Amino acid sequence: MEAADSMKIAVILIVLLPLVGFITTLLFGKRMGGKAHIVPVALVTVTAALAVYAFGWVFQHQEEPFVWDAFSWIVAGRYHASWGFQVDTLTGIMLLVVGIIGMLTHYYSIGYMRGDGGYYRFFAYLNLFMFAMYMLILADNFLLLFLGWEGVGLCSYLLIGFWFDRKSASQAGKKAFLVNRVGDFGFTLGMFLVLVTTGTLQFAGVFDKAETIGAGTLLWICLLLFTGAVGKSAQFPLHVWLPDAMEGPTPVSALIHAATMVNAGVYMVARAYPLFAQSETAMLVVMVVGTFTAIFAACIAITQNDIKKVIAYSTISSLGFMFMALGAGAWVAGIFYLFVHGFFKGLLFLCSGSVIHAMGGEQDMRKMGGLRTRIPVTFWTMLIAAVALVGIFPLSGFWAKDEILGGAFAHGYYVVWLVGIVTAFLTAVFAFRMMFMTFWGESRADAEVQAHIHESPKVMTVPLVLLAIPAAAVGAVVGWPPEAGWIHRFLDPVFFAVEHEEFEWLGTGGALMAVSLAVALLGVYLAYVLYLRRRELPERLAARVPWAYEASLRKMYMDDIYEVVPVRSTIAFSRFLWTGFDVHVIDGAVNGIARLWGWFGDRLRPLQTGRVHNYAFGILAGALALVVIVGWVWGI
Amino acid sequence: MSWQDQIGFPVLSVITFLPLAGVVLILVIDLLRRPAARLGADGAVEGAVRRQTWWPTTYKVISLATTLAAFALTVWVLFVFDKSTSQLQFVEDVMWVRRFNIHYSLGIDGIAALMLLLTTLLGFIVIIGSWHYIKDREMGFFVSLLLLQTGMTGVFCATDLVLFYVFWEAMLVPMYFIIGVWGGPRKIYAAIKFVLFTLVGSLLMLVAIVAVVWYVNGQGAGLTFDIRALSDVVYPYHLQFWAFLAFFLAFAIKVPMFPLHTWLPDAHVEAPTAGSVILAGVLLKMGAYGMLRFCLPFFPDAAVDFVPLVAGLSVVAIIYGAAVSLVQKDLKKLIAYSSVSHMGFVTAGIFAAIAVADNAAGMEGAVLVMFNHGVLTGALFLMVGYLYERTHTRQIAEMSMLATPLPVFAGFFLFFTLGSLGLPGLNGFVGEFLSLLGLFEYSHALAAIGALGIILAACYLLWMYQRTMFNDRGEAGVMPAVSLRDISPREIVSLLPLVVLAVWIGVYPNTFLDFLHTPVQYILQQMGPSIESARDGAVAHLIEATKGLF
Amino acid sequence: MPGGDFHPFFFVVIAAWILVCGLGVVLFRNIIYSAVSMVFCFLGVAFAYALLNAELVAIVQILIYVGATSVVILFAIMLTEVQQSYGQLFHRQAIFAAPLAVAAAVVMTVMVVSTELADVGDTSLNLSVHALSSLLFNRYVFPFELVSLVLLAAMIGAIVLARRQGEKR
Amino acid sequence: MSPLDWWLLLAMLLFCIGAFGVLARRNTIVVIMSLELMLNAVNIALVAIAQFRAGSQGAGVLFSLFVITLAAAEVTVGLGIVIANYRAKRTVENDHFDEMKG
Repeated sequence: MEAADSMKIAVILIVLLPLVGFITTLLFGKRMGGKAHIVPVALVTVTAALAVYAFGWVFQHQEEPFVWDAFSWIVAGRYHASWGFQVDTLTGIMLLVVGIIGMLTHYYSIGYMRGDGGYYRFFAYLNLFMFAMYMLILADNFLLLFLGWEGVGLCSYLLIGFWFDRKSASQAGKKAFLVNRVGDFGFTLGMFLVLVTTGTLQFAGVFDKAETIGAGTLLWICLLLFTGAVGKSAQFPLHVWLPDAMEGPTPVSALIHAATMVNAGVYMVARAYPLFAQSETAMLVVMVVGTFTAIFAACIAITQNDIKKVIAYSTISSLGFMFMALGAGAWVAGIFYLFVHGFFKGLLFLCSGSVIHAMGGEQDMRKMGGLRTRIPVTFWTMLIAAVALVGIFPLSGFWAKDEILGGAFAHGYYVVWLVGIVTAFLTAVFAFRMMFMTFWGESRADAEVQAHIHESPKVMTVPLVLLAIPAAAVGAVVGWPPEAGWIHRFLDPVFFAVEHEEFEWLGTGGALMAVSLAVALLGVYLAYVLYLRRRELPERLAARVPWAYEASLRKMYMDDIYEVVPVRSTIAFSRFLWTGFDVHVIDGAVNGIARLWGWFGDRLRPLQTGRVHNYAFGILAGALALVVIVGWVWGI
Repeated sequence: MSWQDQIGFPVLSVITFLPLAGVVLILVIDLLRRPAARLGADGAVEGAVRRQTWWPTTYKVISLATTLAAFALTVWVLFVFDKSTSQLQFVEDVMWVRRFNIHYSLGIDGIAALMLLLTTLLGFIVIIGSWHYIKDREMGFFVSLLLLQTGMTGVFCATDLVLFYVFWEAMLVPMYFIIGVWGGPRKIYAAIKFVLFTLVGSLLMLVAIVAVVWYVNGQGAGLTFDIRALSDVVYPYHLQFWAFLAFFLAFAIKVPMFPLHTWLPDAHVEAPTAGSVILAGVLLKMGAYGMLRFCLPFFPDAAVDFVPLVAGLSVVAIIYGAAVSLVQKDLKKLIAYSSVSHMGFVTAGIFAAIAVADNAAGMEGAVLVMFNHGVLTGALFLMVGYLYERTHTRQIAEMSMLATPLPVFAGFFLFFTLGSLGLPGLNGFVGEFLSLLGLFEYSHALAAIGALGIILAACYLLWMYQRTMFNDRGEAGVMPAVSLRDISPREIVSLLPLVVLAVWIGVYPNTFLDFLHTPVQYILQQMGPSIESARDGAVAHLIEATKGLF
Repeated sequence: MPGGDFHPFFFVVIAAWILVCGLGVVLFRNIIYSAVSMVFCFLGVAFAYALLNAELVAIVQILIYVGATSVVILFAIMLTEVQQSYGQLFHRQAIFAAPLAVAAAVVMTVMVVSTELADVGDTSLNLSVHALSSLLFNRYVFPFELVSLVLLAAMIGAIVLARRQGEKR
Repeated sequence: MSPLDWWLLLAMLLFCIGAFGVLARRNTIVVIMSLELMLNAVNIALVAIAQFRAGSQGAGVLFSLFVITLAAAEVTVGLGIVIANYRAKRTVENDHFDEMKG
């Protein structure tokens, strides 16, 4: 167990170092001014190294995960939860994603956030986020996972609302937290049900008893847990917070809202694989929600003009893809997609941040264009990311997306496959719409901005390049050959019962692959036609079906529905409870009783004439009456 | 276990009466300093007395010293405390009124120990917090605070019914003055409302006390007011029903449970900061403490029958308090209603624990919520008070973007807000999780509704935070008040212990839960036979039982 | 005979005297007449005490009531300068007060008559002044001191009350 | 009818006369005088019972002494009030004093 001892130290440090960074930066960062990033960035770098080390450890010990009950957390009644850590292959993959992207984002932020008033605050929050995210993936029980889960939610809140002097930012932060809370409501109840049913929250303990849980209970558990995932991973109908979350600084969008936190829902469902795998209904729900979200978000993304909003909806769509995979039973494909998605989507966001940086804060793509030559590094890295997202051979996205679609097809969900193909097509269209509008054509920015356009500093571009490498290559490295790649073997201990179909190059598998590739290329071509060749076409198209265009532009009216149904009605109801019920009924009753006595006293007031002889009369008459009554009662 | 074996001096009495000793010291010095002033000055005594600038500092230091000493002793007591037994500890017992066998007897179990810690902790914190808050008749304010602390400490330590009742009532007086003299514009209304509500309850309780003691005496056991002895008696159902109702009403008003809560917002809004902190931090806990101490072990059968009603009302309180908080315009009122919501978790946890066998988690969680609520809401009230000292308003609509001039303040405020909305890792979560878990064991549906309260808690707290600290009006409508000064070291000192506790309980609550295991088991043991007989269709049974009484 | 001999003749005379003078107090329009009538009533009561063999009380009655209290009342009458009552002598309440007084008399008569007290009495203790004073200064010394305190308080109170407003410093 | 009963009847009648005076007269000084009559009536009863009944240990007699003393105190305070009131209102008729009307 010597190796395990070193793992203990590694795990402890992985969790604690970012926390130390958070506290020190919060306490002393202000005094360090422009150097506030030194401590947090250094600590996160060390942490990333440790995360890679931990991954290496898992790589060597694939069959026996590292489980360590550090110390007990809550002991009450017959229940028990502890600060316990677990590192298995699934965690290992997450560690890689979180560690590497987290570190690169930190470096990138040094350039991106330079000169901001809250420079130290930003790095403090980022470190707190790293702490919570590591906690989430290292936890060995649901409760500790929930701690990380809420912790990343908190950091998301803080970082979205980082520029709290803007109303939209503070509003968006709050919205993110509250929508997530709705999901957490389900998660909490799910945990209760798990706890009451199995008596423990530890993953191993719960999964050991998974087969003894009744079907109905199991379905409830899965659905409730999935509610949490829906909130955190921005699935329909709880996706509304993610587009608004783009109010936060762009590194935040890249790290939290693309590469790591939003994947937590996927991770959790995958983690609870032994539960979900036993409930077909739950799996179906997961798949349907994921599939619907994928195409739903893609339909919205296609008309958005804010560069970050496009990527945000693309992220929702991608997350839908992952859930589609999990629900269809293609577990490994889902995690595979999560893995590569983290890299290319994070890269995409960072690049968009670089674009925004170059444009002096402008986010509207209608005012961009022709940036290809002005900011070449950004352009090339972003192009890699976009191609990877669209899924064109041989970049990362291709392998993962294809496995998902192939999985859905192989499990007999042909409709899902079809929807997936359409979504892939739409993805290609909106991704390259974004690329063409931003980088090609002539610049539509005004002269002042034009003069100001410049490539970002090294501290930003180097992370872009570093991230572009895995975004391009990692898919082929771990996913080759299809359905039998390294990642499949690696995740086998986690998804122990999943069967892998044989992949036939000259059979169904190859055909599906060809179709998806063709569709992607078609989408790119369509984008080329619409947004580069014949620019007037989109407008005419929009005019032809105004309702569809309008619906897409207004995000399918989801925000409007939420504004009316839950928000306004809750506030109106609460107001009724307060001014109507609390003040009038309850306090009315209290004051009414008081007033009744007051009225009664008022009627008695004339008896108090203020004249002493009247009182004397009362005394004597009363005394006499008492004597008579007493005499009468005692029978004298 | 007696104090002789454990610590060597009657520590509970010392803790209880240390603040009183401080009061005596202050009054004596106050008497002595007047002639001194007369000698020093030529004629104008009043002016000379007022010119004694050392005096305010002196009585504040005395107050702080006595309360700090009480706190230190409490910590010592907690170290010596034997967590493995449910016996009362540090017991003191002196005959008080021989004729009626009333004793002056003090003693604590684990639950009382935690409440004692909370009381003494908030006791010295409010003294630091009110250092510059009161402008008028300041000495009286500190004297009242000290008297109040003696009363509260006594309530948690007393093990004789009469002594308990005396402390329970004695505590009302200083609180009445704190609200009525140093309160806001409607202070008289609020103070009277507070006292009347509480009196209604405590008179019912007095009647029940007499009934219980009378019954035990009639059984030939002789007069006794000893709480443990009385709780071992098995009372006939008829007596249980009515006495439970009387005790329960007294405590439910204090908690306060929906729909008996309307005194709370008024009292909180009008009370000065220290009053609000104590009110929310300690006084509300007495209600729940009383339920644990009396309602359950004395009247187990009636208590079990009332579970559906109480659990239902608790859940209503959780949702109702949260919903009403959502639309409050006054910061203090918002936090006051949130107290109603949070205390709903307490009553729900307590009564869910006795509805199902082996459900100690709910009760332990409830006690932990009591403690946490004291820490967090106390801190929130303290901070609203600090804010008021700067902005001179508590109207949410009159604030915005305060995080710009007050960054450190905003940080602390956020910390406690997050604790209050139940962020895992801070203390609020642990308690609410456990008590909701207890409720879940009793009824899935009720727990689900109760969990909605957690969503609402996030809504009202974050909305409140956004409206006060952040920008919620668009770019034009905001004028950050640049001239405000950020939180001062004194204020940070008053908040730090609460921060430490919040993190401590959030990360390692076992330190505190360990105190609760045996006392909760003891209560549940006494409830044991009744829990066994707790049946389905409890509502129907309650109706049956009620019919049978008439 | 317990309590000394009961002389019906003396009793009737004294009783009539007391009652007539008492009525005089209540009924005279002129307040001076009332006061004088009261003094005579007190004197009659003193004789009644003498008849009951309670010499000490009789003496005290004459000293305090006839001597002191009457003088105080006369002073008060002088100070208020209203010797004559003008207008209504009685309140309207009198029409209820008279029946009430009569009813009280009837009830008490029933009580006195129906209670058999005399049978129990056996001896005349005939307490001497010496015996009474030793009782007063031993067993009843606490009430005695209390009464002295009350008197003191009453004296101060009367002075404070009667002082003119302008006499303050 | 024993001798004690006669004494008690005398006391009772005097008491009722005094009571009527207290209740019916408007002049406050007369009211105070009537009060004295009532006290005297009580004293007569006390002394009579003390003299006719054993075992009272002279308590009745002493009690009447206390009553007399207290009556003196009462008269002084009462008249003090009357005079103070007279200064304020120039009257001693008690239906003019109704400041405490509810």
